[in-house]
Amino acid sequence: MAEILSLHDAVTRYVEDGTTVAMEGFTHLIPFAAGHEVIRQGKRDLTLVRMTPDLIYDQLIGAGCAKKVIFSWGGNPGVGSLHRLRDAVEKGWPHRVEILEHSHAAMACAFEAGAAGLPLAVLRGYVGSELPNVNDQIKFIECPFTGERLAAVPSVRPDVSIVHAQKADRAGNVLVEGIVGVQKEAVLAATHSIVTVEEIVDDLDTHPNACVIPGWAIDAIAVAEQGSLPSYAHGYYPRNNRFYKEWDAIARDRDTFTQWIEENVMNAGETA
Amino acid sequence: MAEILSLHDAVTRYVEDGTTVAMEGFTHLIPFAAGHEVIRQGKRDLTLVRMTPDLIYDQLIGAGCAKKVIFSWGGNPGVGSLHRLRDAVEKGWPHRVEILEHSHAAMACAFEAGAAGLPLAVLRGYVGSELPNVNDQIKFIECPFTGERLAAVPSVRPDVSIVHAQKADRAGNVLVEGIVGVQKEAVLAATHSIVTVEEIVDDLDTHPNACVIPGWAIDAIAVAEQGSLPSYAHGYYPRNNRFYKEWDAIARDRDTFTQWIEENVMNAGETA
Amino acid sequence: MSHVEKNLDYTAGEMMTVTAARALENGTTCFVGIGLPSEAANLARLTHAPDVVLIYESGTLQTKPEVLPLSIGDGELAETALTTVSVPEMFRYWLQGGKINLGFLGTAQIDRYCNLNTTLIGDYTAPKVRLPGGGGAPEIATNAGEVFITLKHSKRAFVDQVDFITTLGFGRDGKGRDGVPNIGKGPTRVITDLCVMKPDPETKELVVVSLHPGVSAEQVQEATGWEIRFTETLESTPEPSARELEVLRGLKERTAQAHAGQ
Amino acid sequence: MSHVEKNLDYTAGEMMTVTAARALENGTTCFVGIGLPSEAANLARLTHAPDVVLIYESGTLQTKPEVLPLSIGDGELAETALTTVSVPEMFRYWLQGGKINLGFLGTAQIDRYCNLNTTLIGDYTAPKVRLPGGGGAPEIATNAGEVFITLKHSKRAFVDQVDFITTLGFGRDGKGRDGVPNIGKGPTRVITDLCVMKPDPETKELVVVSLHPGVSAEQVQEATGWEIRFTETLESTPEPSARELEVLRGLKERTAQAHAGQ
Repeated sequence: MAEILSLHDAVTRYVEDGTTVAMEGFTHLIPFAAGHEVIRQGKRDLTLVRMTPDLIYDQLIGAGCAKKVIFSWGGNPGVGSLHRLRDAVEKGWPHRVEILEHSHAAMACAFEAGAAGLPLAVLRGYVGSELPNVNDQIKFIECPFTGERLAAVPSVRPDVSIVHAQKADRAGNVLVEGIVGVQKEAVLAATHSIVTVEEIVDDLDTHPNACVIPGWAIDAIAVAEQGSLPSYAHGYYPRNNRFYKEWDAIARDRDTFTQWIEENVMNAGETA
Repeated sequence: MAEILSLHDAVTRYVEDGTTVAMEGFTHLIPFAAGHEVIRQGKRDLTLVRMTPDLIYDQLIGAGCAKKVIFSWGGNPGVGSLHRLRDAVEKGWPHRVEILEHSHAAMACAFEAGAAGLPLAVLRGYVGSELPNVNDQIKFIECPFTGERLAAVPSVRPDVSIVHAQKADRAGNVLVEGIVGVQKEAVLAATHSIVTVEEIVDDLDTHPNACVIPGWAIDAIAVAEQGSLPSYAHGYYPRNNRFYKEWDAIARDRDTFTQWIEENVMNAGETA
Repeated sequence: MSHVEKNLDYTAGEMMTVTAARALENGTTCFVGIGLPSEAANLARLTHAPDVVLIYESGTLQTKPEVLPLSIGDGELAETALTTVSVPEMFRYWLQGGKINLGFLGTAQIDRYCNLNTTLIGDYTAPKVRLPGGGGAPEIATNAGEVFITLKHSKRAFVDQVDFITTLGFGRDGKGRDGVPNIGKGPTRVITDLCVMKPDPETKELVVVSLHPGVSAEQVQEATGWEIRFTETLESTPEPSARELEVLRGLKERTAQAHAGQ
Repeated sequence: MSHVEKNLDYTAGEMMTVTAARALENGTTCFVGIGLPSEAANLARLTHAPDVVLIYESGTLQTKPEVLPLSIGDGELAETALTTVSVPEMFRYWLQGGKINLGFLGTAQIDRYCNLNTTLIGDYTAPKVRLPGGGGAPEIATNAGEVFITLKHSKRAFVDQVDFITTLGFGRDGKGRDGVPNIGKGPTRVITDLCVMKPDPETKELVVVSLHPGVSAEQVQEATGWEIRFTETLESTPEPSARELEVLRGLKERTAQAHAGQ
């Protein structure tokens, strides 16, 4: 049953050093406020799972929280590189970060399989790609009915998943609307889950087949207003595309990055 | 691209003798009008796929349309037996019907896999059940990551799927709302698809994550008002539970059944 | 079953439903079979377990029907649900994904080791009676945390060996779950109109743990197709309360009216 | 590239986008990559192909953005879509399920056999430049009916052998799709700011089939990292029309305004 906690307490309770964490949200509803709280609490050696690391993992990696990143597309969407991810992989700053790399299709299926309680996902994938040469977690099986060779990847089963959503009701039932990504899958696949929301309401006021995650499938709900900025929340605020562009210059340099984190995360209080 | 046809023409074009047909709708939105049209057109040797044969397949079987039935629960929900299915299986009337039997979980996964373009579905299923002894299409594979033994079934890929839905717009985009069952999966898994709808509207007037099947993924749309009675259409009319109970007596006897079909299907015109 | 003196007037069927309902703890996520389990689960929700989460395989999550559904997918279930998901999602994410504490099932046949048969009587290729089949049960029984079973007690239903194991209890030898990874506890309670049974912790054979008021051990044995064991600490099942009977009868009356009206 | 005499004034980039857009047939279901493919696909939709179906991997089905998205999941895409599905559904039902006629991709590196590299420059364990990675491309390239690729022509991008095959064109030997069941045709067209290329029907090696107005074969060779072949029936790519340029410029202007405003 979802407990309504402060973001600070939710992160303290569920994110430990060494934890495998998935902070999901496909471009939309990225849980930046929660990511910042993880940075503020100085968590270390995290295995960070996310289809698109985006700025949120660029920040966590640069701040030294990550031991390993599992991902399928690690760029700044429409802008260019994630400089902190690159600096860690290419030059080992602030320390070396291990990577495990998939395609989107495989990772989406791996989240789906995790939610479905399966140990593996099977897909028509990776044909002719050299990713299986560098990722020993990509295997191939033979269909017992047709003999077709199909790719198999382990399902994603994070210790903790963190997602952001529009709203929760007082029983902790959560509505996700718009681009729903793999957020529901991330929550259902994880041992524990934290959902940050724009607001808590009396009634979700929704439609028969809405993407609602029941409160009993969630561990903690925390209110984080504008908690996905510079990403966006459908119905609440738009994506701050300008900031995504500005991030390129901020993150390119270790010092400007460190200063940005200091000013905007470390010294910014729990709402940043 | 969906073509808007009469139900007669849609069935004539896509359902041939010997075709594998899935008429889906999980209790809700069962395409009875289409089933009746198939009976009226005297189709033979059909392989009928459906999780719950329900009255619709009881009628098709009793009317002599079926060669084989693939299903996972063949009763009259809340009432008792499907007498026409039983008479065919137990006594071979009007002729012997072959059956291939799954569990709901396997069949739901098989529809999902069919929609996903895969040859098989993998599930944690059939443990300790004797169904694999009588269905050679249930096999077991070993997970290459964990060694766990998992069930595998072939995906469902019908020649034609027929479903009923609330409404279509003029481009043939279809809204399904309420209990959506495996209807979307049935349409996407099939080579061809027919969707009957209560009405065609200018605008589906729906929400961001509604279950909408695009017109370009459908072959034919046919208007069939009250086309799922005695099943129901959320937002249009309720389930005729009384008729489901009455069916028990009608279907129990070959003569009353034959007479019912004669009066209510054969002589009833295209709208029945 | 002969009626004996009771504090309140109720039927054996009501006794069964109330007992089954009481077994359901508040807050449980329960995957509900249609018929008797659905009746008991909704009675629980309307009495001592307002926060029980009822889930039907039609995709209706956390539903609160005002009247009992006739089918597993009546409109009432979708209209009163928190949300409705596709059937593949229901079986994959919610059941197989390990979100269900309890599966609540009925059956046509049950045997000494709690295996269930809803497939057929006789031989598979030439059945005497063809039953509806497995439906959701085979995977509910293995993927839910545990399973309750409720059905009327009779020699036709309680057989030494089921004709066909549609749904695993503990297998033909009671060891069907041993060493199987990622499997639920299986049946933990069987509630009939005569008594409550539980599997022996060691052998998994069904043992009567409680007799309903006015029911004798002989009656249970007569209605059971094998030599049934009784626990040493055999209890008497508590009677239904006036409140439970009132709520149950109200529910059934609303249901009868609703289904007759269409 | 030096500008030469043309009927209208336009840039090489505009020539590329217009040519890529024209390649898209009305009614096609197109899985759209972000950046240049998205620009071209939306230009097509706003000009000759109003019924082209644009699908982005964020789950937005049949979307009609007024301004170009910066990311693959801008709000604009969901707000103008027919519906939005989950990302697993997008990759499973719509892409892998065979509903996509055409995948429209960009890339960082491309080689003689149309293999794409978006993973890294250098060695995998010690990369010189780490690129974003595969994203949707590996399965778009194999599960879509066919693939168009659009990118700027340069020696850094057009290499004899990619450092890493992220996404299959035709493999290191041109035979990477031979005998593979259930695979799309692969790349059928590469559109750059200099020319249009197609794979040779036999060897699958990229061949220039059309030069953009004012571009010489030498220019193409200079910008290509291997000895590029030209077809015997080399054509001149038709120029953009005034209407196409007007629509494209309007689209880019609206986009710039929208993105600056936040």
